Amino acid sequence: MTAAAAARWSEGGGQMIAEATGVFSLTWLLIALPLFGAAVLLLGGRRTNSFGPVLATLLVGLSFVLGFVLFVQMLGHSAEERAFDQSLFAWAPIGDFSVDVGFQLDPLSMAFVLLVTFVGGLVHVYSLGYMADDPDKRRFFAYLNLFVASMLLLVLASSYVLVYVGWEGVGLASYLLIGFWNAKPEYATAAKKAFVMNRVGDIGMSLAIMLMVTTFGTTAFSGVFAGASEASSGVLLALGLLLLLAATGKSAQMPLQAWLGDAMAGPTPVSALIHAATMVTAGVYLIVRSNPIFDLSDGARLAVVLVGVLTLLFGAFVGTAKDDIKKALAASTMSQIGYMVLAAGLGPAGYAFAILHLMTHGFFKAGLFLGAGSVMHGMDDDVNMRRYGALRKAMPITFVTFGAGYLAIIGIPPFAGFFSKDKIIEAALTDNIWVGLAAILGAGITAFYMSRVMFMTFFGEKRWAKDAHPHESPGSMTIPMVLLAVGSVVLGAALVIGGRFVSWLEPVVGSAEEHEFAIPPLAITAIIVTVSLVGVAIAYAMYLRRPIPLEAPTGSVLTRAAREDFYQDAFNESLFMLPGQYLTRFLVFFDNRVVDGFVNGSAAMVGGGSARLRRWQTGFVRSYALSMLAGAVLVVGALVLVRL
Amino acid sequence: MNDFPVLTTLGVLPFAGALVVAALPRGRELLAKQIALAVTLVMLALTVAMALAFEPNAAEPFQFVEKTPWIEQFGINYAVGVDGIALVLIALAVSLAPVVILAGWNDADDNERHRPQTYFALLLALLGCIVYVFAATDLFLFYVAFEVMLVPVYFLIGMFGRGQRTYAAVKFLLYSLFGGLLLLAALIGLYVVSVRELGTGTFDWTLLAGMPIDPDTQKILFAGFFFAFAIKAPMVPLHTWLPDAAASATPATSTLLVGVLDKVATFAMLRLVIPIFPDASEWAAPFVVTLAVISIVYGALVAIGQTDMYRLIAYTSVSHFGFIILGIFAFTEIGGSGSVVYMVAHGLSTAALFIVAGYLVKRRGSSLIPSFGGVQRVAPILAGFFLFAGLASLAMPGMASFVGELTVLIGSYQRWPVAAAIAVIGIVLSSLYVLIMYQRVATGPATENVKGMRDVFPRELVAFAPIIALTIAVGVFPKPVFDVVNPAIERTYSFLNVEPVEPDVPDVDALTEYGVTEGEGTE
Amino acid sequence: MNPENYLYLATILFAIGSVGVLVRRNAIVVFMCIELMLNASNLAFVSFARLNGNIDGQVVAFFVMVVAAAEVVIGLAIIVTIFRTRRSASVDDPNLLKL
Amino acid sequence: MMPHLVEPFDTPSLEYQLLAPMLIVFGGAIIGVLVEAFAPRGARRGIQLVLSLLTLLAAFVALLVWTRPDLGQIVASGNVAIDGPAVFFQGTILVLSFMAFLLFAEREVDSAGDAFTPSAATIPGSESERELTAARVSQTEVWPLTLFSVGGMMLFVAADDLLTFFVALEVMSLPLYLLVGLARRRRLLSQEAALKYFLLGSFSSAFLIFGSAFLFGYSGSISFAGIYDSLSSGVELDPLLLVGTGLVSIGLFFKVGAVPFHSWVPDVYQGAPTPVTAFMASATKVAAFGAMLRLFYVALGDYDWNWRPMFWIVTILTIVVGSILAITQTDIKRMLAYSSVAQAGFILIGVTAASESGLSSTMFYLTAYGFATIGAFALVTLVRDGTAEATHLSRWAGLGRRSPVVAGVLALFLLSFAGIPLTSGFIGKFTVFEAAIDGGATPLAIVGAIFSAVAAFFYVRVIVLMYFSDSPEDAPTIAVPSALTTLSIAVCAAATVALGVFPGPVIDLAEQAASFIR
Amino acid sequence: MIELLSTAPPTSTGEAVAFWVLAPIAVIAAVMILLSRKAVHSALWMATTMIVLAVLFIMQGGIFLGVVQVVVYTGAVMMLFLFVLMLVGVDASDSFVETLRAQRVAGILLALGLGGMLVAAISRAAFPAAPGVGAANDGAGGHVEAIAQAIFTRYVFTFEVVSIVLITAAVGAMALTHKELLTPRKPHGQLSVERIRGEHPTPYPSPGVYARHNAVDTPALLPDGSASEASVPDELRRQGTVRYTELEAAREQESEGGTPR
Repeated sequence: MTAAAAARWSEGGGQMIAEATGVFSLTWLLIALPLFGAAVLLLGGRRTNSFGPVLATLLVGLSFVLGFVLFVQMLGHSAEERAFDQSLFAWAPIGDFSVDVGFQLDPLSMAFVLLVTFVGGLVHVYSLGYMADDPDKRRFFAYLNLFVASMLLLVLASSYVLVYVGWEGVGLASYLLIGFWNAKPEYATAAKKAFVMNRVGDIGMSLAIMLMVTTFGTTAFSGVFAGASEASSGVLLALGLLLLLAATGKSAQMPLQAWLGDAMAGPTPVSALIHAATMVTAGVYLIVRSNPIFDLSDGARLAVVLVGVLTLLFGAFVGTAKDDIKKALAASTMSQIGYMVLAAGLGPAGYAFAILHLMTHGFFKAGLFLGAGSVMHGMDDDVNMRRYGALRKAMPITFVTFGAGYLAIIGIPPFAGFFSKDKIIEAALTDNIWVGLAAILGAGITAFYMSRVMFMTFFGEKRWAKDAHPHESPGSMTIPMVLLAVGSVVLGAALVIGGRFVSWLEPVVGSAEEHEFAIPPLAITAIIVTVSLVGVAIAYAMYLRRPIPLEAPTGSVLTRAAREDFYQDAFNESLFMLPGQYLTRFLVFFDNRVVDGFVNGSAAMVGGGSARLRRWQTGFVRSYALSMLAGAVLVVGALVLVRL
Repeated sequence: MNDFPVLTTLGVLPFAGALVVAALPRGRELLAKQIALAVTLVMLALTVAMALAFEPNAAEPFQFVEKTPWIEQFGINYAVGVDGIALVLIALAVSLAPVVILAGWNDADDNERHRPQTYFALLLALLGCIVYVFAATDLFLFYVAFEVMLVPVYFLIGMFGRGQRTYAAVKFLLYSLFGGLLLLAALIGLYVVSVRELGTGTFDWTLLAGMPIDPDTQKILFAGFFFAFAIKAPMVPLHTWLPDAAASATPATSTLLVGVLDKVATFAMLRLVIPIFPDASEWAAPFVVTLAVISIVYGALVAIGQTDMYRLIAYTSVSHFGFIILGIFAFTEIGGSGSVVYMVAHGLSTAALFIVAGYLVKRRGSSLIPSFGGVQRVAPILAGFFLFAGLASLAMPGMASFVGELTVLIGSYQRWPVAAAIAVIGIVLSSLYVLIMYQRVATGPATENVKGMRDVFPRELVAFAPIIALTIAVGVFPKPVFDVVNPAIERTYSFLNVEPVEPDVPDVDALTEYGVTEGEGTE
Repeated sequence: MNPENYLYLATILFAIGSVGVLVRRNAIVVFMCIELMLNASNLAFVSFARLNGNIDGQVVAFFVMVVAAAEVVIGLAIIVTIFRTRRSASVDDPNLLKL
Repeated sequence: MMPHLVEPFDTPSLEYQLLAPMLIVFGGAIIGVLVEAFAPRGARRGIQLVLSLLTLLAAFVALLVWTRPDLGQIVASGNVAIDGPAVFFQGTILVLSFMAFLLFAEREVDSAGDAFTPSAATIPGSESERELTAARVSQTEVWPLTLFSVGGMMLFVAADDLLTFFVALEVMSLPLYLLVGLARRRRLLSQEAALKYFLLGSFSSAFLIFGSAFLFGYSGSISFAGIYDSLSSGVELDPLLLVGTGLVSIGLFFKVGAVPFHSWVPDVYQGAPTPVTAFMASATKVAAFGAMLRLFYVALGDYDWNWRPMFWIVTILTIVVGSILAITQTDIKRMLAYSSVAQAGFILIGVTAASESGLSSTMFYLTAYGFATIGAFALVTLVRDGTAEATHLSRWAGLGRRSPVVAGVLALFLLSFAGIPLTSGFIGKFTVFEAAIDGGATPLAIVGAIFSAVAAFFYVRVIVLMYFSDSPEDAPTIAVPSALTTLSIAVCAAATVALGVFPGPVIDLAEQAASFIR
Repeated sequence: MIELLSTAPPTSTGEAVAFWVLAPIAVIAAVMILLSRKAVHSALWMATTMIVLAVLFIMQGGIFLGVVQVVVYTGAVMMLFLFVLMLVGVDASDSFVETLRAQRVAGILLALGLGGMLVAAISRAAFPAAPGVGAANDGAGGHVEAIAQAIFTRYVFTFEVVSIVLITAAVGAMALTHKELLTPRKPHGQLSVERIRGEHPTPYPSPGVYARHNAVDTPALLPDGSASEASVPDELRRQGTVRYTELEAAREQESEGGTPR
């Protein structure tokens, strides 16, 4: 299989990818529109307060429309001719090396363009309502536009350097949006944490780029992939691991998962768009995009699988213990991305399913978050599910849309999540039975904690705070939720039945030869659904049948650990932060006292020497004569000694 | 254009301006400022014209050359000319000059001892020295400018600084003189070698570059040159003058000092050290690269621990200079060109940081980070500028520093993979020092400290806008800079004997052999 | 006897003179010791003149005497001036200029 | 008279044109003495001033007209060599002396008159001193005495045998011993300085003449050429040559103020009347170095491998000790004195190079240094506390604001001492380092470079005080000098800048002149 | 040195005897200069040394020099020394307590070191022969003639210059010691007339009354503690040798003011 994948590229990248012409030459506009919006809103200042948010929304909408037009155009081409390359200008030409600002529009990026612009547009619309009363609304929309632009740049880039640009851009937007309400110090801290952990991941990206240039002399996809098969296995393994490191940072995979929970500090639309639907999936995109490299390195793929499995279980366990609705959803995001990463690690057998799950997840998780936002909107920004309950009456639309998302995520047929997750677990089982079993276990836990969220929020008794008056959200918020809910319901079926999506992506990621597994697919599906239902049942028993205390019970050791994210922060703190702080403090001391102290010390020494020497100048003429006589002995001695 | 002595005009104009400004009587402060600004704007126009007339791919190394005998007994000429690197750095200096003058418009007004006239005269004089340092193609002229430059900076810090200004000024001067005098010794040594090698002694770069020097002499002379530039750059452990100087100087001074003047060192490494001492440069490269990496990590770590904004910025510069030197001593075209772009980027980002910090300090009267908090609440545009400056410093894509940092890292990885891999840690540390400072200063609820703080004035806005524009322009479209710099870098490295770096898998069609060490890049 | 002995004598006198400059406090005695050193030099000149068979040494000695006489005049004048101000001829007393 | 006596007695012929500069100076001085004897008291000062300046001018003109730096000639039966270095140094001495004489004549800065005591014979603080002061009497003997000293210096740099060498040294020194003790203010210090200078000076001359005896013993000749000729004659007498060289050099090291023969420098420079200090620090140093160069380059020319190690030691000691000691000084005159010690070390670097470029670089350095020194000391006379000079450094605080011109010009001189480019000091350092490295004395250049930075510290400290510190409450007054001092300072400042920016002509001259004849 | 002795040219026995008698005298006299408490004694020992040296000059053919040594040095210079000694107090004797630490030990050691090196150098030098100055004298027709010829031909310029030294000495001594009078000295008659016509016809108070000393140069103290100008002779006042207590205080102040601290 590896040879096949490599062959596609090594036969000459240029042949497959056509110069972008016609309507495809407008690819750059996809990015430019929201970027323009961000620039106008940021530079325009208060003058744009009135129309800014709407303009931003419109621009993203335009971007979506353009994306859709391109998509339709692309459908008009045969499967092999759906990749277009647009080179705008040479960015950093140095000798033989050059980085061009160029875009590559192919089925994979097309899928992302549609997801990003569509969900992004919906979130913009939603935010019009959600942020209506915020004085800094304009800035918020500017950041959102900036994010959309960066995300589009990330997925449309035709070289790793440009991917890196988008990669950092979304990181910046994420930082700005998480810290949007940074008047709260912990929100500011959360934003910083997210950025810094992402930067740790970026080490991988940087090093990968450096290694690519050294190895291939370029970072353009075409060049790198074409040369991949000629590179040594060591380089490929290294590249794979480095890209994985980058992906773990951006996609909150282990070991760089800790920022995502805190990132919920941002306004909920942000959580929906960035920390659920799009940005956090960039890592998956990166791995899938780099498939020619991963195809050639079993070791790298194994690492990817391991990260995916660990994270999906980790996120799932954490999700069971969270009372904060957004944090529970965040844990779930982490877990779901774990699935995608797992799938991506399976190689050609899983790439398409990873992206498929990414798409469906984008819809249902965004829907869930927007629903959560709607709930919070109605509950005066309270996020503690223990003070919710029985909201289905108060917020019917929210309930229904949230419910659709819920069913999709736990994989109930025929909701979207069922199709995508089912495929991943199947592929995993085919690859390795234990990986598959872990994935099934994850599905069960997912069902449990998502049911818990559902039950605690919409069912049971009212546990509201005294002055809470839950109400349904305005149309600008509910309409996007409805649209997303529709997607959660139908997208899976629409994409999977007939293998449409898989074949759509095939030119990019290749395809795996069918692999027969001992158990027929239908049985597997049955098992998965059963396990999920068991999870729902347990949740039902625990959270619907029993009253939910307002204060969280102490719980078992495991619960407490999960509630604390398995002490990830304590771990990071004791392993990195504290030693880092000590090191910093020590170095500051070292710098002041030792390095600078040496300098000042030498100066003081000269001064001291001066003071000491000065005492020889006693003022007594006889002492001076003595020193002259000593000098005479010295001078004559020196002359005589030379001749000895 | 070719006959017009544009470089001399550029160099002399600020000195003339300085004399005029200094001669203005008390009470004509505003006129002094206006003249200073006008002079810098004229210089900017000249520089733009020069840049437009510059031929990047010309055969001769220098353009706009002027040469007149000066001290013939020692073969010293008044010789100026620019290559791509010098052009870019002069452009940087000249672009920043009006910005800092505008940004520091009132910095000298409340000084009880000295007149603003003196301040602006010194700034202009400094600018003149900077132009000469970059334009000199005669090593003696270079040295003269290199040393004379100390005088205005010394007075700028000592007369118009704050806090421990005297200590800082003296420390700066002595540190620099110490290096400078050793440089002088080495320069004379070089001259003596030139007498022996060429028959007549000379300080002419075109004759000295590539001159055969026996390896041992080369090493000694290299040491003299490098030591001076390592102090100036500044490299750990010779950096401690910088935080003190930056903490005491006015933002305008710091900007010119750190943003432009210290580039002289890295510029000289490219212009002088490598072409004249190629063998010694290769010999010392591992050592230099090690020091550079130490500077990167050490500077960043110490920056994280600072409580004074100015000191913090100074330490970030230590870290950034590490990158620049790493790029230079990578001996790859990518690293070299990258380092020049990095110099420009660092000039811009440091200027941004110092200027915004100056705005903040001016309002608050303190440069201590803990004495701020929640600035974003009361002065959102100012906070935005601050964040922008911080992002420019941490090499956010789309900004100039990203171009420099990425290319430096790529270029140095080609030759020194381990060093480059360690240097990458710098990108995490840079995000830490920038964001921690931003968090403490700008975020959180508005504290008592910043209540009533005014947002930026129009003048401050106008001063800062060009930096934003340039930072983004170079970040988005650095090609013009590369086009100008590349030939010069190529020429610089052509003096070396290092093997050119070729991609392991260069061309799909011409693949014959490749080999990459197992596990490379996993550090 | 060896004519070099005159040189040894000159050296010894010179050394004694130099010790005198260092250990005596009376300015006049110190000055005398310097004269002794000059005399020792003269002896050396005369002895070398003899050893070299060259009259120049004696001529130099003659000039040295003349110069020394002038020097004595000036030196004593200075000492007298100091004495009038300080009422002391000790070279240790004037030590306001130091460090 | 026995008849046979007359016959071999050839009338010696003197080359009057070449000796004219010296003869004019000596003649002017003798006329000055006669003026002292016969002119009425009131007229003396005016006559002496005009006479002295005219004498120097005439001597300089004679030097320009009758001598050429590129043609050397041994004159006066071999006693004197008028060659390039001699002419160069004589010219330098004349110019520097002229500048110093302008300071001698200054009567505006001190309300009581010039820098000299009205009568050295009166006792400090006595009634008669007060009377004489009130009568504005002045000790006009300083003029002829100084002219004698100038003549001695001119002869010193041209002396071509050991005898003339010694005599010239004494002609130069004896008036100086006297001049040092003639200060108007703080006469106790002045007299003490005179005593110290005199005792130590004669002590050092004793060494010099004893060493000369050994050199004579070695070669059988007292002429430098004779000594040089005998250098190759064999090793039997080499020990004499060695100790002779050593002892003679002690006298010279003393005069230039090299460590460890420097202890008199700070005391004497501080105690002497400041114009005399300026004169000594510049012209005397030029003369002493000129003589040193001639002795070591002419008489001991091919012998440098023997004396150079000793010079290395002394040079390094001088630079190090001078620079370090200056750091903790609190009196500006003492500080400048130690600075002159350190500068002597830098000049010694050039001497140690033992080459033609060493010679020319030393010549240039001395010229540059001489001007800056006179200028610096001239400025010291302007800052006054009531009547006396305010020499304590703390009194100089904040001067930059109160008197920007004085502070600025002093800063220029200090920067020149520190060796900042575009000042003469830089070119001077440049040339001596060049000579040293070219002559294989690279370590000396490196030591010189490092300690230049140390030395810069104390120069900079004065600038710090003047510009960065606040004035004391009872700030000293800054006297407005007459045209004489102003001219002197202006010329020195102009020379410092000109030699820094366009040193070419002077370097050219020095290089042309840089060849001794034997 | 021993083996060199054999090669060195011998001198006459008479000279050897004279040398071995005179040299110790010279050395002892020189040492005694150092060891005499009284400066006058030192001066006498100095004269002794000089006379011995004069003899040694003559023994080596320097007859003219020997005579000059006796006349100029022993005669004139030493007299000058003695004269000044008388002026500053002939009875004054030095204390032999060394106040400077290690001065004596260090001084003697260094002098020994220098002397040792010089002696070693002389002993290592191999003199070919000692022709004596006879030949040179003969060339000029006699000893004094030879010297005269040297001085007035070869060294005539230097000889002329030496005169400058002498003039300097004369002018210098005058400058330091001679005090010009601004007004002519008044005759005694005029003084007494002035006295009687002045405000103070009665005798002036005696010097030293109530003061710390009763010497003639110490003014009497008036009831308010200030010094009475009138109690000391005019001449002393003019010379400035009056011991004013205030004056001394003023002097101290001045000297402190000039001390760098």
